[in-house]
Amino acid sequence: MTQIDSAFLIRFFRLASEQLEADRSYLCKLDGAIGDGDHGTSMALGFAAVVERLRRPLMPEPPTPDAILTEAAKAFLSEVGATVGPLYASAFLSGAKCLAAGPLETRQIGTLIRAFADGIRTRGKAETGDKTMLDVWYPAALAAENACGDGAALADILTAITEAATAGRDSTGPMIASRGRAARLNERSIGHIDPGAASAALILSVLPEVIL
Amino acid sequence: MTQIDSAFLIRFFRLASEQLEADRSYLCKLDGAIGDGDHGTSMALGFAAVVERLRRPLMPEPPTPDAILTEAAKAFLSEVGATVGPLYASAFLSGAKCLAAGPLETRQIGTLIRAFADGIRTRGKAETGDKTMLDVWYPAALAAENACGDGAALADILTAITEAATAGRDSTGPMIASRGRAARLNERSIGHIDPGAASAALILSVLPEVIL
Amino acid sequence: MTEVRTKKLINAPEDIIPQMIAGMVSAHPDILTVEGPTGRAVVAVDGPRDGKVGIVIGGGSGHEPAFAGYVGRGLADAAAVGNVFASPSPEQIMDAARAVDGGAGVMFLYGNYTGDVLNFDMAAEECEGMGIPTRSVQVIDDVASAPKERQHERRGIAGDFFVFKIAGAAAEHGRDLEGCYAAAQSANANTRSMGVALTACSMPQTLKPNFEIGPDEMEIGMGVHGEPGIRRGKVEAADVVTDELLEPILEDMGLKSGDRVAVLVNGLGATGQLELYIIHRRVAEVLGEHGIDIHHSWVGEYVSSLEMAGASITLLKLDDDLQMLLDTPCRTSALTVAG
Amino acid sequence: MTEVRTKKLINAPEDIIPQMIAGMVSAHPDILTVEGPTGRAVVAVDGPRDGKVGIVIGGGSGHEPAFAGYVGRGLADAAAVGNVFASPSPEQIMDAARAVDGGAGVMFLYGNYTGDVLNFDMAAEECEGMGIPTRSVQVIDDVASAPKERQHERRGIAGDFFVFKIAGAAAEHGRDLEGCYAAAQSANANTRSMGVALTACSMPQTLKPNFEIGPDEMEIGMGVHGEPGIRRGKVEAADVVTDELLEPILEDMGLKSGDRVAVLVNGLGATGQLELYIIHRRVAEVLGEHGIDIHHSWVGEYVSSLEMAGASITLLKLDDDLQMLLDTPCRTSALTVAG
Ligand SMILES: Nc1ncnc2c1ncn2[C@@H]1O[C@H](COP(=O)(O)OP(=O)(O)O)[C@@H](O)[C@H]1O
Ligand SMILES: Nc1ncnc2c1ncn2[C@@H]1O[C@H](COP(=O)(O)OP(=O)(O)O)[C@@H](O)[C@H]1O
Ligand SMILES: [Mg+2]
Ligand SMILES: [Mg+2]
Ligand SMILES: [Mg+2]
Ligand SMILES: [Mg+2]
Repeated sequence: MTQIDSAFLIRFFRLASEQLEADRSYLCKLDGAIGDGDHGTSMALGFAAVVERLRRPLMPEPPTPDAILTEAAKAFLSEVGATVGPLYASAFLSGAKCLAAGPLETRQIGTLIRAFADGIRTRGKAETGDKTMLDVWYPAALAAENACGDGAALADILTAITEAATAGRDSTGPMIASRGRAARLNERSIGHIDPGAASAALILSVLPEVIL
Repeated sequence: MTQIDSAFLIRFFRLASEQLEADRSYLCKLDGAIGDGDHGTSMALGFAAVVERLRRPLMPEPPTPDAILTEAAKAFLSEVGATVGPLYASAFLSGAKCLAAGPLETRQIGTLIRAFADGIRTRGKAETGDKTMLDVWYPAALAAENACGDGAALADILTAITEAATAGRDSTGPMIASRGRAARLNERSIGHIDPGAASAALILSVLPEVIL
Repeated sequence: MTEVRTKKLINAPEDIIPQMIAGMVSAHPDILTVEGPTGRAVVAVDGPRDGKVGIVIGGGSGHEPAFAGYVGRGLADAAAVGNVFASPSPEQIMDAARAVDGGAGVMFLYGNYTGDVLNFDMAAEECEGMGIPTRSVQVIDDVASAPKERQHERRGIAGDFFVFKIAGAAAEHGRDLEGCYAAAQSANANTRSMGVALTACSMPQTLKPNFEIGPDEMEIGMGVHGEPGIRRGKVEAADVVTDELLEPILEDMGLKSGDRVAVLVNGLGATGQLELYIIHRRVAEVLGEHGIDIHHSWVGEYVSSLEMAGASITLLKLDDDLQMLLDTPCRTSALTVAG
Repeated sequence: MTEVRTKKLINAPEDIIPQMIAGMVSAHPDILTVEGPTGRAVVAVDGPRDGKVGIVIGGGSGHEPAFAGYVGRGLADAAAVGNVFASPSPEQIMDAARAVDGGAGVMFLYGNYTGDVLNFDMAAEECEGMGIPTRSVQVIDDVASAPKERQHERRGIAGDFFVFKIAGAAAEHGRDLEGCYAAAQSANANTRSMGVALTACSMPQTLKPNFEIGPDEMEIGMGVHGEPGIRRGKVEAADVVTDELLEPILEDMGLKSGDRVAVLVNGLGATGQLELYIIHRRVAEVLGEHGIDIHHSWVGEYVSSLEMAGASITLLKLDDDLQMLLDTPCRTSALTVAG
C-alpha cells in the first residue's frame, strides 16, 4: 500500500483485532499484576467491535478515511467503555481530523501515529513517563517521523516504528505508574510491563503486514 | 484393673478422648466422603467435654460409676448436640443403668459394651447392617460376652473385642447406609468405611490400655 | 489441591460460634439478643409475645445467614445455633424454646437430618414435660436426596427459607399452634429444591476440603453439607445446569400452567450474584414456557455451605394463604419484607 | 494453582452481562426495568419522577449486588452496567441518564477509577449539551489506595454503599441537585474503608486467577478488582486482621469518643457471614473501647469482587443529617430499609 486510505485503515483494524484477540490472555495477565486483569478483553472486544462495524455499509459510500476513523471511535467506545474506550475513541477521532483532508502517503505514517497519541493524551491527561500506552505511541510516532525525515525506505520506517514500540513497551517496566489503576501501587508497579503499552506495541506490530 | 468402677471409667474417657483427638482429621475425612466432614470434630469435642467435666467435683463424692456415666452423658450432649450427642448420651445413660448396682468385673466388659449399644439403638433406631456405629458396638459386645462365657483370659477377651471392632468397622465398607446422613446416597455409600463405626473402633481400641 | 489449606478469617476454631453470635448481636442489637446459659439461643428482641406461638428454628452453623439471620419480628422468634454442620444440643434448643414460650406453644422447624431430629425431639420431650405444647416440622425440600415415594426422608436445604417464612408469618397473624403447624406443613409440602456444587467447602477445624471434586467437575444434587448428590459430571453451561436442576423440581411438584410460585435462587458461598442471576434468567424463561407465574423471587445467599461454590433452585407453589403469609412483613438481618 | 480454571455457572462469556441483567429484571420486575437501546441501563420502576434529581450509579460488573442491586425507590434511579471490571460506556450511561431525568438534573455516582471518570465525564458533557444539569461524585473511601494528602486519588470500594444510599435519600427527600450533591459529598468525606484479600478472583473470559497469592498469604489493602494493596503477609487471626484494617480508618477519620458511625463489614465473595460476623464482633469491640457509638451495621456481601475471598470494613461517620438520610426508607433488591 502506498497510501493511508480507507483500505489501509480497514486492513489495519482487521489485523490489529486479530493480533489483540490472539494475545488476549497475555494482556489480561499483565493487567492482573498491576491492575484488574481485563485489559486483553477490553482491547479484543473494542477492536472486534470496530471490525464488525466496518463490515456494515458506511456513509459516504465508499467511505472516506475520516469517516472510517470516526465510526471506529464510536464502535470501540460504545462496545467497551472501560479506560481504553474513551482513550482509543479520542485517538481515532484525532486520527480522523488528521485524515480529514484526504489520505496521507504511507511514509507519513508517523503523522497518524502522533495524531493517535495526541488524542489519547488530550483525553487521559497522561504524559510519557507515566507508565501508560503513551510510552509506546509517542516514541513510535517520533521514530516514524525521524526515519521519514531522514529519507529512510518505507520498510526501514516500519522497522523504526516496531523497534521504538518494543523499546517503549519495555521502558515501562522500571517506571512507577502515575496514571490509571496502577498509579495507586507506587513502587509496587515497578518491574511490571504496562498492559496498555504492551497492547499499543501489538497494534503497531501489524503495520508492516498492513503496508508491505 | 479388675473392676469396671469409677477409676476405670475416668481412665477410659481420658484415653478415648486422646485417641479421638489424635484421629480427628482421619474421622473428618471419612465423614467427608459420605457425610459432612465433621465427625472427628464432634467426637473429639464430645469426649473432651466429658473429660473436662470429670475433672470437676461430682456428687456423690467419691462418685459412683453410674454418676460418672450420667454426667458424661450430659457433658457430651450439651457440648456437641450433632448426631452423636444424643446417641452417645443414650449409650452412657444406658451404661449408667447397667452399673447402677455397683461395679462389674472387668471380664464382664461385654455387658457394659452391650449396654452402650442398646442405648444407641434405642435412641437412633438403627440395626446392625445399617452401616453405623452399631456395626462396631454390637459385634464387640458379642465377642466380649462369648469370650467371657468361654472362660477366656482377660487379655484374650480384650483381643476379641478389638478384633471384632476392627472387623465390624471394616464390614461397613461394602454396606449401603440406611441411617443417618449417608442413607441418601444409596449405592454411592458402598466402598466407604462408616465414620461412626471407625470412631467406635477407636474408642474400643483403648480398652487394653485402660485395663491392662 | 487437598494439600492446600483453605484460608479463613477466624480466630481460634473453637471460638468461632460464640464469636459469630457475638458479632451478630453487636451488628443487630435492635433485632437480636442472646438468652439462656448455653449462649446458643439467638432471640428476637421484639419477637416473642404472650399468646403468640413461639417459632424456634435451628441447625448447624456454616449455612449463614441460616439460621439466626432469620430471627426477628414476623419470622422466627429464636434460633438454636449448633457447631459447624452439627445440630444444636437439646439444652441449646431449650434455651431458645424457653425464651419464646408465650403460653401458646412452640413450633420447632429445622432441616430433616438425623442429628437435628434427635436433638430437637429431645428438646420437644422436655418441653412437653414442662407443659409447653410443641410441634416439629422437618423441612424436606431436596428432591435429589430421596425419591418421591420416600420424600419424608429427604434432606432440608434452601427450602428452609420458605418454610420458616411461612411459619413465622402464621404465628405473627396470631394463629394457634395447630394453625401454624398446618401452614408450615403446607409450605413444606409445596417446596422443592435442588442444588449443584462446583467446589468443596472446608471445616474451620480442618481447613481441608470436605470432599474431592475434580477441577472441571460439578456434582448435581449435592447437599448443603457436601453430602454426595446424584450425578457427577463436567461443569456445563449455566442454562444446561439450570434445566437439570429445575426439571426434577417441576416434575416432582407436578406444576402446571396457571400455577403460581415463589422462586429462590440460592448461592452456596463462592458463587456470586452475577451467576445466580444468570440462573434466574433461565428459571424465569422455563417457567414462562410452562405458563407458570412467578409471584416473587429472591436471588442471593440465603442458605449457604461455607465457601462452597454452587447454587440451588427452590420453588414454593403458592395458594392464596401461602402467598398472603409470604407477603407478610418481617424484619430480620437476612430478610426484610416491608409492609 | 494458576493452571486450574475457576468454575463458574455461566453460558457464553460474551453473554454474561445481558443475561445477568435479564435475570435481575426477571427476578425483580416490581423494582427494575431496562431502558434505552444499549440494554445496559437498569432503571427503577417507580424511582424517577418529575422534579426529583435523578440518581445514576454505575461501574463495571463483578461487584454484585453493586451496582444494579441498589436501584429502586429511595436509592438509585438507574445503574449503568459495564462489562466485568470495566466502566460502562458514555452511551450506556446516557441511557441511564435519559431514563431518570425529571427536569431537576442528574447526579452521577461511581467509584474513583480512571475508566469510570473518563466515561462518566463524557456522559456528563453530553447531558450538559442537552441542557440536563449534572453533578458527579467519585467515591474515594479506600484508605489503602493513597495517603491522606492525596485522598482525592483514592479508589472507591465498599463505601459506595453508604454514599449511594445517602445520595438516593437526599433525592427522595426532594432536595435539589446542589443539595443532593452536598449530601453525597458529605457522605463521601465521612466514609472510609479498607479491605483484605485472601484469594484471587477470575475473569469469566479467562477463568484464570487475576493475580498470584500464596496458599498461606493475604493482601492487606487490596482493591475490589484485585489491585495490589499495601502489605502482603501470612494470613493472621481475624482479630489481628480486623485491627489492621480498622486502625488506619480510625486514624484517617480522626474518630473520637462520642462520635457516631454506621458500619459495613463487607464480604468480597467466597468469605461468608460466619467470618464476617466474627470481624464485626471485633469492630464493635474496638469501637466500644474508643467510645464510638454504632448507629447501625450491615454485614454481608454488598460490594463484591467476583469470587475473591476476603472482606472489607467501612465506617461512615454520622451527623444528624447523614443519619436521617441513612435511615430513610428504600426498597431495592439488595437493600431494603423499612419505614
Ligand atoms: N490517563 C491515562 N492515559 C493514557 N493511558 C492510560 C491512562 N490511564 C490508564 N491508561 C492505560 O490503560 C491501561 C489499562 O487499561 P484497562 O486495563 O483496559 O483499563 P482499566 O484499568 O480500567 O481496567 C494501562 O495499562 C495504561 O496503559
Ligand atoms: N440412627 C443412627 N443410629 C446409630 N448411629 C447413627 C445413626 N445415624 C448416624 N449414625 C452414626 O453417626 C455417624 C455420623 O456422625 P456425625 O458425622 O457426627 O453426625 P452428622 O451426620 O450429623 O454430621 C455415622 O457415621 C453413623 O455411624
Ligand atoms: Mg484493566
Ligand atoms: Mg458428620
Ligand atoms: Mg454434621
Ligand atoms: Mg477494568
